[in-house]
Amino acid sequence: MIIMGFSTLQTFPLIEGLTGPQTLDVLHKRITALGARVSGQFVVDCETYFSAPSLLPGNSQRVLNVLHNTEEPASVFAILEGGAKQPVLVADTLLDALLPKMAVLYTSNKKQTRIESKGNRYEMGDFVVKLGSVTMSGSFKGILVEVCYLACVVPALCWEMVWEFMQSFLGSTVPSTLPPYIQSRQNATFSPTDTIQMYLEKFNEFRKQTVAR
Amino acid sequence: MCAAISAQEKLQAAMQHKIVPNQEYLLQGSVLDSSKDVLIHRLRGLADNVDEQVETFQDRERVLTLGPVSGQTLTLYVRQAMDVRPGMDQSDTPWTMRYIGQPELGDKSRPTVLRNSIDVGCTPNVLEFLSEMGFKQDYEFMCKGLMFRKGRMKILVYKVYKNKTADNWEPLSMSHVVELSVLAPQGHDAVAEDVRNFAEQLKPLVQLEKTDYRRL
Amino acid sequence: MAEKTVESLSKALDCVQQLRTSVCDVFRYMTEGNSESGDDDTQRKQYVINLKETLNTVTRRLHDVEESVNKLSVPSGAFQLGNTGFLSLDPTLDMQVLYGRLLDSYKWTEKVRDYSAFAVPIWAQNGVKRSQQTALVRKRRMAQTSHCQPPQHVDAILKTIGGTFNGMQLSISRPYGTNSAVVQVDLDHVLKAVITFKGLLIEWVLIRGYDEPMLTEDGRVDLWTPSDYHVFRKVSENAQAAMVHYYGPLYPEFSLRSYLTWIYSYMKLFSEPCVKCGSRLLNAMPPTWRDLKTLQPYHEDCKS
Amino acid sequence: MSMQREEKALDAALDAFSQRLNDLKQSIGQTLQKLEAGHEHMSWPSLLDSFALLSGQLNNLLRVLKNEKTPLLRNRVTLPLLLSPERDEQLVRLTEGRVPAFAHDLVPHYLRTKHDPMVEERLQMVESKAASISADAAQKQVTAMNKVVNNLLDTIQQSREDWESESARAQLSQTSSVADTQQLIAAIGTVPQVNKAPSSIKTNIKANIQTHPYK
Repeated sequence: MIIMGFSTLQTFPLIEGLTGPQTLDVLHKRITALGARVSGQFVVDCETYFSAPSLLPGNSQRVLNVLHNTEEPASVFAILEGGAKQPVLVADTLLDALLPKMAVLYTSNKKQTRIESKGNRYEMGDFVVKLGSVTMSGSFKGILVEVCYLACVVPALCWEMVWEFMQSFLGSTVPSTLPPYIQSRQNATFSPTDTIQMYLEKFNEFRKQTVAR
Repeated sequence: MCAAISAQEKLQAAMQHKIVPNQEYLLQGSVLDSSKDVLIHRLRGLADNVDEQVETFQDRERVLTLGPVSGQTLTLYVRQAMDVRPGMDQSDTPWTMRYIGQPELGDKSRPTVLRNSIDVGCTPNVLEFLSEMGFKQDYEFMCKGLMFRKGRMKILVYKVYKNKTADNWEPLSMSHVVELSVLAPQGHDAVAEDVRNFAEQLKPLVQLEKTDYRRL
Repeated sequence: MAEKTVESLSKALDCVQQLRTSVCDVFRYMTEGNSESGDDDTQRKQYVINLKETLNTVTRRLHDVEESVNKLSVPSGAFQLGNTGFLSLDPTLDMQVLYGRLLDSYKWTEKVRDYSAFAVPIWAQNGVKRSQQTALVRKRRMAQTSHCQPPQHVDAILKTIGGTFNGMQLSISRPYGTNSAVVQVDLDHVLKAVITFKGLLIEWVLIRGYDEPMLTEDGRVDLWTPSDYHVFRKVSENAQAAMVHYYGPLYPEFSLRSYLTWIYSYMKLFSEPCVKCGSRLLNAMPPTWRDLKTLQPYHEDCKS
Repeated sequence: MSMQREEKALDAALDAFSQRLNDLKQSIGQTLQKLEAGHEHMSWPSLLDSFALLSGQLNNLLRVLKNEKTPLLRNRVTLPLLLSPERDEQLVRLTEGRVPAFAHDLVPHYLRTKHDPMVEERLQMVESKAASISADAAQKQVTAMNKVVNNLLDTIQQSREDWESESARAQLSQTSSVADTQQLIAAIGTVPQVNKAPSSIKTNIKANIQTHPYK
């Protein structure tokens, strides 16, 4: 598997009195002023499938999340929630062709559960920044900022530096500790599945938000 | 500025334009172990990989089923390559899960069986993942044999092994399976004719036919 | 021989000069004519006698010239540079120029040779005395072996030195013969380095990221492909500069130990702040320079 | 009137004829090109195809020639009216650059109705030789020839029968077994699932009824 640096992900609250696109624009100006340049677009999307009620013993339910990341164009990530473990399967893109075959066993309501983060991708030195606007079933939900440091694969080794970088354009919104997901594995080698798991975590948070702007 | 297109949308577009090779044209048969070498010899002459060493393979295949719900089940064939190629770690060997659709026999005029086939390469934790999803293993077997190519056609000659205990594999029957198949996008029926013609050349050594599964 | 020729040549030239003056005298005498007025016979006679006298001088001088020319040895044929002379006979037009140029360059090199021959004794007299020269003469002779050491010896030294750094692994291979060891250095999860040795002398060094491949596709150690990451390309540059700094053929073990200690100081590349500006990042880069004496981290722009 | 009709028929016949000839010419051109340009990658079957095409077109041509409606061309005379050594651009164009001028040295070749004198001479020789044999002797030779050919045919047929019975016997020695095939294919499990195929509408309703954890 290709290792691609260390990524961290955080939400960015809307700036008082500004809309989502306006807030993104402010961020865009800040980061380009620092010297970053736009290097294209990115999308991370997530489709969710639910196991049929009688499929598993004891009427327990599994939630199958299927995620794509433009950073890993040849892979599809499947994360299963609801069980004791939360396994991640990385497969090639034909997995998307397989999913309709289990339509009765794992069902999805595409219009209501599809969520994605989409926006500009910036590069500056060995840093990659992705400013994503999160939409669920077409409506704007918030802003997700992914910051990736390509040259280091162990979070514990470079977190302080990445934090310094994030502060330079995200200001005080940057939490001073590592994201909870990374904290438990900060000395392990980071991989793209870790990035995708953090996205799923954030997506789930957005889904739980009762008030959608 | 071009918008980033998600991978899923790309695949959907590809499916709509019928360029994803997910249709398998298939003929099956068997050859007695005693005549296997004759067949191999003939295939070496007919197939494309004349100059190179014939490719060998050894796969362990597990058959997993999910369901039934409302009478519907899903069967997946999880394949693990057991032959470690030089320079490769066992953990690097590819795993695939395969979906095989309802085979269509068609009438006499159709030269081969046609079935939907989706091969998905994936990480080695696929068994654990599927079992978390609710899949149950039905049975498993081992295939060991040779692979030939002829244009887009794939010819497999392999022995099937079954196990009673964990690592005690025993050969099944005194024959090798012979499989002739082409994976093609939807609507490429012309390749079926190629498959039939090739099968004709192997007669009378092997009778490659459309298997009628209902009669098995 | 040559001196003699030059002597007789200059003599001959002198004679020619004298001949010319005497001829000039004759003409001058004739243009002046008989200035005395009147047609005194004795005067006229005197004039003719004087003219005869000058003409005689001319004849004498001419005789001298002929004599000295005869003394000169006949030059031995045309001036030629061995077989290259045939170049001038080449019928193709653009080749003919070549011979002329060849002669020019021949002359040039000859001159250079002469000048250097002159220069050598002059410089030998007033040698610039470089400070170490006299002191090091003996030691240098001893040290000449540091680039050529038995592989077992090199391995042993690398192993003992390498063992003293916690978290840094060295692995030695010799894909290019026994005298040049290629050492792969793994510095924790921070970086990897390839160091090429000749004996115990470091010849080349390249730094790459922890997740970057160290082998080429055919399985050899990749000595040349630079890192994809900006930060490691910079560190590579600095490591090459430090390689020159720590170069010490007299005490190879000492210089090797110093160099590895310097590389080891990159252990906290991503976490230590720059001692000058106090921050970790400058232009999206961590402090990529380590002071050669104190080993303290500096940003590229803060180090001066 | 009949003259006119005849004229018309002739025109039609010539048209048909030249069209066939053109086809043939083109195919020959293509075959030559194939041989010159692509002989490295050319397969034997494709060469055979080209030859089959040529022979088909040749047959077409002969059919037109022998057609009842075609007036007898041999009754016609072609006669060069004007010979000129000058280059004739129109002629060059018509002949695709093959004939630059309708000149004395070329015309006899192009309008020749007889064989080459050398060929004619040889034909003459063979014919005279044939004529020198008496009818009886010829008959004898024919019978002898027939006898030999028949013998040969018998021998070939005999050996063919032998060979076929042999290969039939080879077929008897089994190389594959239907029972094994069935057992093996059943074992590798491409047996389709029992599928009662519930209508998709029904399942969709089910999906909607289901309580959604995120709503």
